[in-house]
Amino acid sequence: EEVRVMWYSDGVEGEVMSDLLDRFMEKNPDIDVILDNVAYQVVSEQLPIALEAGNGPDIARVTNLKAQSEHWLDLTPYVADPAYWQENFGDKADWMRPDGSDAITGFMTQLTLTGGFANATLFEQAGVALPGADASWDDWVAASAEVAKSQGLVAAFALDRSGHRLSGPNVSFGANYIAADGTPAPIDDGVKAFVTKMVEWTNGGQNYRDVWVSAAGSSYRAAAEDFINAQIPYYYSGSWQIANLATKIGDDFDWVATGSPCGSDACSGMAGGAGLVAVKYTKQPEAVGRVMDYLASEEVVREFTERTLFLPAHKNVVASGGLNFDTDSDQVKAALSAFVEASGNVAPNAAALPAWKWASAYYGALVTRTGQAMAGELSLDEAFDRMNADIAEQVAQENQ
Amino acid sequence: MGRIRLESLRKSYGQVEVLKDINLEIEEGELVVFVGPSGCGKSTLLRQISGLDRPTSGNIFINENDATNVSAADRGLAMVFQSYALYPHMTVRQNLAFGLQNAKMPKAEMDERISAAVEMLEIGPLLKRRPGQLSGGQRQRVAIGRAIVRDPTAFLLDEPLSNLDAELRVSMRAELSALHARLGATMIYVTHDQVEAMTLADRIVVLRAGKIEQVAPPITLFEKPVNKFVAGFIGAPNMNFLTLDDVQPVLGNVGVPAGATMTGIRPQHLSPAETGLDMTVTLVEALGTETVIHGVLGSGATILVTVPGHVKTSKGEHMTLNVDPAHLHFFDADELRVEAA
Amino acid sequence: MGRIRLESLRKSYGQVEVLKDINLEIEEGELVVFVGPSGCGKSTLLRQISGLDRPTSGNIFINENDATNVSAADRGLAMVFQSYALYPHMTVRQNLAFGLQNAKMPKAEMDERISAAVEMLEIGPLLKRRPGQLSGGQRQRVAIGRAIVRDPTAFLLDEPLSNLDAELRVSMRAELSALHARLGATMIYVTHDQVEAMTLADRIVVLRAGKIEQVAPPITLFEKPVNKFVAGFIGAPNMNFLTLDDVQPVLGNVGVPAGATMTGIRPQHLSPAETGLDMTVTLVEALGTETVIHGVLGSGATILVTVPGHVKTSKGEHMTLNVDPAHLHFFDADELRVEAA
Amino acid sequence: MISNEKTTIGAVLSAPVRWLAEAIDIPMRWWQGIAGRPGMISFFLIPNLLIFGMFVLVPLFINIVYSVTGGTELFLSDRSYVGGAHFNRLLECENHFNPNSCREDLFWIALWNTIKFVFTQVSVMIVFAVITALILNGKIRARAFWRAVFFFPVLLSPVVVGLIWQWMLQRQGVFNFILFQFDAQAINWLTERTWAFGAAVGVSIWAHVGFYVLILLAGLQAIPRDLYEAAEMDGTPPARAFWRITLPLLWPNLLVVIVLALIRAVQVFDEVYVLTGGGPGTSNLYLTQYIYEVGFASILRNPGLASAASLIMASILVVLTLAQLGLTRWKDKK
Amino acid sequence: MKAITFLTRRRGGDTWHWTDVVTFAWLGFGLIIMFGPAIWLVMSSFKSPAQLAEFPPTILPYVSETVEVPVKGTMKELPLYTVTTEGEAPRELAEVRRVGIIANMVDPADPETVIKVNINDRTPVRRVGLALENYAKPLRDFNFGLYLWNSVFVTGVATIITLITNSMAAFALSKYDFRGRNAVLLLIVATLMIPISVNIVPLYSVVSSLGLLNSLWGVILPTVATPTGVFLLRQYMLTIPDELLEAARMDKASEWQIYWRIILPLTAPALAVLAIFSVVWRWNDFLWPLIVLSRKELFTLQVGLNTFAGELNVQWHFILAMTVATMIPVVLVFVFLQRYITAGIAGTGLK
Ligand SMILES: Nc1ncnc2c1ncn2[C@@H]1O[C@H](COP(=O)(O)OP(=O)(O)OP(=O)(O)O)[C@@H](O)[C@H]1O
Ligand SMILES: Nc1ncnc2c1ncn2[C@@H]1O[C@H](COP(=O)(O)OP(=O)(O)OP(=O)(O)O)[C@@H](O)[C@H]1O
Ligand SMILES: [Mg+2]
Ligand SMILES: [Mg+2]
Repeated sequence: EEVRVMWYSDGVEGEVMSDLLDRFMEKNPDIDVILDNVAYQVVSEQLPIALEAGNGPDIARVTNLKAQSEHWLDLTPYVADPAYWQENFGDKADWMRPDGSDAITGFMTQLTLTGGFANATLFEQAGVALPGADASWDDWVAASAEVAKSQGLVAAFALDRSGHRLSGPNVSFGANYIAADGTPAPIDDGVKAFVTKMVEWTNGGQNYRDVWVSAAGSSYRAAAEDFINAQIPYYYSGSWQIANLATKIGDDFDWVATGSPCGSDACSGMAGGAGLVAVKYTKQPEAVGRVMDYLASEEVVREFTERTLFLPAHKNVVASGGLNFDTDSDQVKAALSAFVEASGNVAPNAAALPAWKWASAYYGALVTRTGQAMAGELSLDEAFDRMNADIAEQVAQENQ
Repeated sequence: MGRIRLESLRKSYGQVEVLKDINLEIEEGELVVFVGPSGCGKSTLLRQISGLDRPTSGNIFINENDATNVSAADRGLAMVFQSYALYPHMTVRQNLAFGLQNAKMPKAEMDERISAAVEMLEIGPLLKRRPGQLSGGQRQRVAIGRAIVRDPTAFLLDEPLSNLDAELRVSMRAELSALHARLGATMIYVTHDQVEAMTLADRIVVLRAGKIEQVAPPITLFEKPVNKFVAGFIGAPNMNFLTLDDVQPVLGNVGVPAGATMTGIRPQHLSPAETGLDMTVTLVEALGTETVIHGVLGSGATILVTVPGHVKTSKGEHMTLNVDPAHLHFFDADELRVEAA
Repeated sequence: MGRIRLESLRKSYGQVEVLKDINLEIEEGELVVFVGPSGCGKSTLLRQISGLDRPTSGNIFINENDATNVSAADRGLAMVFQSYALYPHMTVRQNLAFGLQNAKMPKAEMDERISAAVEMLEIGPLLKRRPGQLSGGQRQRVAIGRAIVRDPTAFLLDEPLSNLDAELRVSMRAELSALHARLGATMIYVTHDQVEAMTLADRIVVLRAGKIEQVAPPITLFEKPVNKFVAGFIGAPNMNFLTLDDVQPVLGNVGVPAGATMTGIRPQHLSPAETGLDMTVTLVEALGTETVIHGVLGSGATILVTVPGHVKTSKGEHMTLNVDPAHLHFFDADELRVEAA
Repeated sequence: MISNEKTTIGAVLSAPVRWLAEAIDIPMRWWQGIAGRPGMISFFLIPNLLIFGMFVLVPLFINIVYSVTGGTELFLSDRSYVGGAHFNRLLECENHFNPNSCREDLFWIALWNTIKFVFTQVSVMIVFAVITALILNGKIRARAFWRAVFFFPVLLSPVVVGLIWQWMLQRQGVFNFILFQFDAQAINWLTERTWAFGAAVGVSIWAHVGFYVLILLAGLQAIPRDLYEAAEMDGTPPARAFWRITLPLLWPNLLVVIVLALIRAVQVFDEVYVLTGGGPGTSNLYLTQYIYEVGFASILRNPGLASAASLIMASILVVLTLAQLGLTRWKDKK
Repeated sequence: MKAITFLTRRRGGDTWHWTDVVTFAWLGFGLIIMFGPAIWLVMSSFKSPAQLAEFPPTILPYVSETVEVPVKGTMKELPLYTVTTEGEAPRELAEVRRVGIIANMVDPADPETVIKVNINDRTPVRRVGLALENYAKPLRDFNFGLYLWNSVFVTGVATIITLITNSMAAFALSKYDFRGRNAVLLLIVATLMIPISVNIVPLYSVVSSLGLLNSLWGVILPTVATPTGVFLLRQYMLTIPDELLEAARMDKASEWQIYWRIILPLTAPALAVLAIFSVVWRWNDFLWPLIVLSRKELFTLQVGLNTFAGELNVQWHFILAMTVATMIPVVLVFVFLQRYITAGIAGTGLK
């Protein structure tokens, strides 16, 4: 039997996966697992069309888990031990199944958490102390601005152009996206508070304009390169950058992961990640179940996590600790543990978002309109109005 | 194929009526020459016959079958285009071979035909060249070659020798004549060259402004042109047209036919004499074997005389000319021929 | 401009050497005609003079200035192309006006020049047409018009009248001649037409295979060709070349010059007589004003005779021909002319 | 002129093809005999029209259906009819010249941006392409090399194009480095509206001009040389020869260039998207990006809206092209 | 200098015509603006990821110099730096480790003495060097041969079909007069207008219902009916004199032969252009194959190449290297085909 896995890679995980599958096939000669390495774009843009048409691979690594959950296969009858799955992946299971269902559709290959990185060397050179663990956004921006000024840098900080990145801080300032009935709530004061700050910081030159202003719509832009080049002392991105920073910065400067700065209500980041799910349209669900069982097994998850430097999503792996990450960089190890630690700070409003169907609609509106406000095309009030309108259009369309 | 009959053929390009009611019958194996002033419709008529163009009205019969709507390829004619229309991307050899290949001719026969044509046209060294690398006359010869290799039953030749030198032209003319005799193919030949027309034609068709003026064997045309236009058009230099008054001195004993208002005398038929027309020489053109003398009569009418050899005369001198009355042509007020009584 | 001097001009296209060491001097205001067999290099030579092509070696002097590398536009000549090269997207009028507009000529003068040319060329009704809508001869006239409207100091005309009918050709020839006289412009004229060459030229340049064979005024060329090639090439029909044995009967009292191995007699210089060469007629071509009789001598040599008028003779009949010894040409073993003693 | 050497290589290579074509000729003649020339016309047209119909017309038709139905479903039968709702949504405006007053403000921003972009890019690019083609067609050495130089960017994928230019135009890129050498103020090429628009236009010209240069080069080759010779004899200055000889005779091919350039400019997307992401703000947001985001990129896709937008865009193009073609016909008639 | 004289030739012989000046200026400009980025691209494909991210970028790829120095008894590879402290001559030291803004460095000649240096006083010693790994790794891991074959197949077949069908249609549309001709033409031009990205979803359903998903034919067929090609060829064919066709008809050529023996050779320049375009397009096609092909054994190079683009990270060093590698075949095709865009000859057969 042939099982097709559609897989995209940000780093080395494709190779690791391929190794793991080779081992599986050695033990299970009756199943031929083929790893189709594709671009992320395929998963984000082409896979949905294929799924709509009732096509698709047998297993796929997907980030847009919730919105497409109707296409995932309920693995409960096909896995050896559903209880194991419930136990170890149960807390994230809602992220990838329709509301109200208790299906087992897959598991998270990795967890991500948004958070900041600081260029410790720059801070040191500027003689500015790194703000402490519960420093606020204002503290961080002020400190970074001082560094930037003394070191002649282009900006104090940068935050990836992404609704997901924006949402952690929003929640920290008290935002709640989800109305009581589960539909999108109107833009509230929490969002307004942080977005207003961001716009001010942009106008004031603290926020790195090039990331947010130089793009339109919901385009994603990262500022990692600028951080790597020591152009910005503080960078708010996420745990997935660790490996990237480690290879590209090398020994050029010291950097630390800082977790998420605090807002008025919390010091929350946003969780996220990619899940491996089985697709409903498969012809051989049993084989798929066996593959999934193998990949979800504790030792495989552990090895995968260690070799890819990802944050694990397996309850027992997390709980038992002792992960021996495959790196000899102390910075990386420190950063990883900083993120693990910060994962405890995720506020409930943020934690609810990955499993919320309208999150993407909300993110899109946030990015598009905040970007316009930063570029001076819309006033803040207009921007908030447009966000509400955009979200409403999406909801209306869905109900068509 | 062979017999071609055109019935009230008309052709207009938009507003311009180029052919006006052409009726003509061409016998199998006949060599017909079309002559006429530039732009009179000779090429257009050829295109109708070839099938490349469809007449606006009228019919074309080939061997008594209505061929008006038969495509060019199916009429099985060969044509030499006035503009040559050689295939620019093919070598001379390929140009010649193209039509034969279309007929799926065996290679050996093809080679034979091509070498025969090449020899006749003296284009042996050019076989590997492309049209762009040929001189004007060489291109024209290739164009002829392309038509003759095909041994068609009828040829349409549009000024095929116009860019050749006199020597080559004479030999080509002879070759075409021999070809015609050998193949018995019908030939329709357009030319501006009087000698070609006279020597080649079984019959000459004189066209003017899209109308046929006269169809006749060459000598008839020369000796009995039906009207002033044909008389003037055939023969080089042109016939002299003079009023009856002008020629009074030489009319002496000839009876002027009734209705005649004008006489025509060919320059070659005038000769210096004791008495006759008195001419003042205005220009002398020595052509080697003959001399053309331009002059004016007392009345102011211009006159041309051709005399054999090299004549010693010059501008301003006087000459007295006479003419054999048998060579006088008479035309009436409508410019139609009037037979001498 | 005016004087043109060519110094050891050579031109090769790849391997093919088309012009071989051409030396020629053309006086200001002179009308020089280039003649030669098809493909001998006439057009190529014209292109070198015009500046459209650069010679492979050698120099071109215009008014004693080395113009070898001067661009065509700066030489200020006008040219009639053998292929016409009319601008297909412009009307006839625009074709004519184009060169004048380039010279920023005032509109009034332009109109005047164009209407003069149009009248001369009889293309009045065609002014609004495009070249694609013209007949071959009409195109050629437009091509001539394009050159003459510019009143250049020198003209290069490549077979400008080849597609015109006899009548028009005569009048165009006269017009060109008049134009030449009026403008005093140097003219270089390529033609295959003997009459044109003889009547127009101040001097004729005879080319063969890229070499100049003779440069001389027409009558000299006709009467004293320097070699057999020139003798044969000038004059239509071709000169008869006969061995001394063949012409023995008519040599009678003429001293054969030393070294001569061959005689040449023009067909026009032979005439029926009581005694002389005995010829069997093989073909009679009646041209109206004259008759060309083809025949063979006893030795088997072919011979051509032109007699004025319409001669009643036919294939197989015998004729006896005589020739005025003054019209005999002699050539030696190298085909060079030998003067009669 | 094509050299002999090449012909022989070509002859060897094409021998089987030639044999095939000759073989085809036999049934073709037979068919021509039956169907006549009209039959041959359909023969020549049908293969293309079949594929064209299947893969262009049918999807186009489906697209039209999409534009009047809602939902994210793919199959027509699953989609609900919404009538003109998408069109209404797109076209609802208080003032069409002020995108902010429109319900779909981004659509209108994109539309006006596109119009501005098209006019600038197409006009500049065509001038550039014509000049380049003329120069490459002239008597220069190493012509193949120079052609490759100008054609090279066409070989690159839009992503790479965007990337290269981002590198050159970014804050610390080469351009600013050069400005720095001249003690000039650095320019934020990609974050200032005017510069960023200029950059987008420039980069898209850079990326595509080679394409048009090639078409024009082929067109220039089709102009008989002797016309230039005639023009030279007529004492025509080069510039005038260009306007009066080259341009009119190049016209059929220039028309291809204009139409294609127009269409591609309206469809501008990839490289500009990579370069500026549509920014700064929305100043480089063009219709295709809008359609792409609505129809694909946003997780809640709205294919119906995207189709409606694309149909509006296509109809604008059709009008523009018809105007173009009408112009030619008028020219032909003249 | 030789190259320059070779590349330069002037119009007016020895004098400078203004057109010469324009030509040289233009070509020079082209060389820098059009071609400069190509050089950067090739150079960049040899840079390590860290160097790619570097500001300000360098043209040439560099690698850092290292030395083997015994540290605490074991030999270690240490990076070399040039250190310039005030009042001292610059020297080359190896860095043992860096703590904050102070680097502990040693002189390779004297590895025992640790020198503390402010990090701003040192610059790495680098030499030009190639990160061949950018090429080696993908070529090793990546089923390059298979992808190459798929790409060649798709490109070759699609180009051939495109050339044949488009030229046939263009012939019909340019050289015959028939009713509906303008309608067909208009339809073709009009459909050019629909942006590909919009048609993709409907096209997907068509291809899917024809069962062409995950088949190379599914990639080939939808692309070959390009209206562009028909339009391009048709306009070019308009410039071929009709008289040549007439001559061929007199030569008893069938319509097919006129197409094949007369029209096609004379359209060679435009065909070459279309062939180049088709090859470039099909070779670089990305979006559509991405949709149709989801099995790796069918991937084309571009699709394969794209797997280096993740959600959060794009591995540019591999993408650039593979871009350069995959460009080579099209460059060769271009160089081969462009020569056919020479000397139009259609007009020379006529007087
Ligand atoms: N591009 C070329 N390549 C090779 N040979 C050429 C080329 N152009 C002309 N020739 C050859 O050069 C010779 C001279 O050509 P040219 O056109 O000057 O002849 P011409 O005297 O004008 O002949 P015609 O009276 O037939 O026009 C011819 O033999 C011709 O085949
Ligand atoms: N496409 C056209 N549109 C309008 N008029 C045309 C067209 N083609 C030819 N004519 C006109 O038709 C007339 C006849 O042309 P045709 O070519 O038959 O002349 P011709 O007798 O061959 O002349 P020539 O001896 O000069 O070649 C000419 O007056 C010409 O201008
Ligand atoms: Mg004609
Ligand atoms: Mg010539």
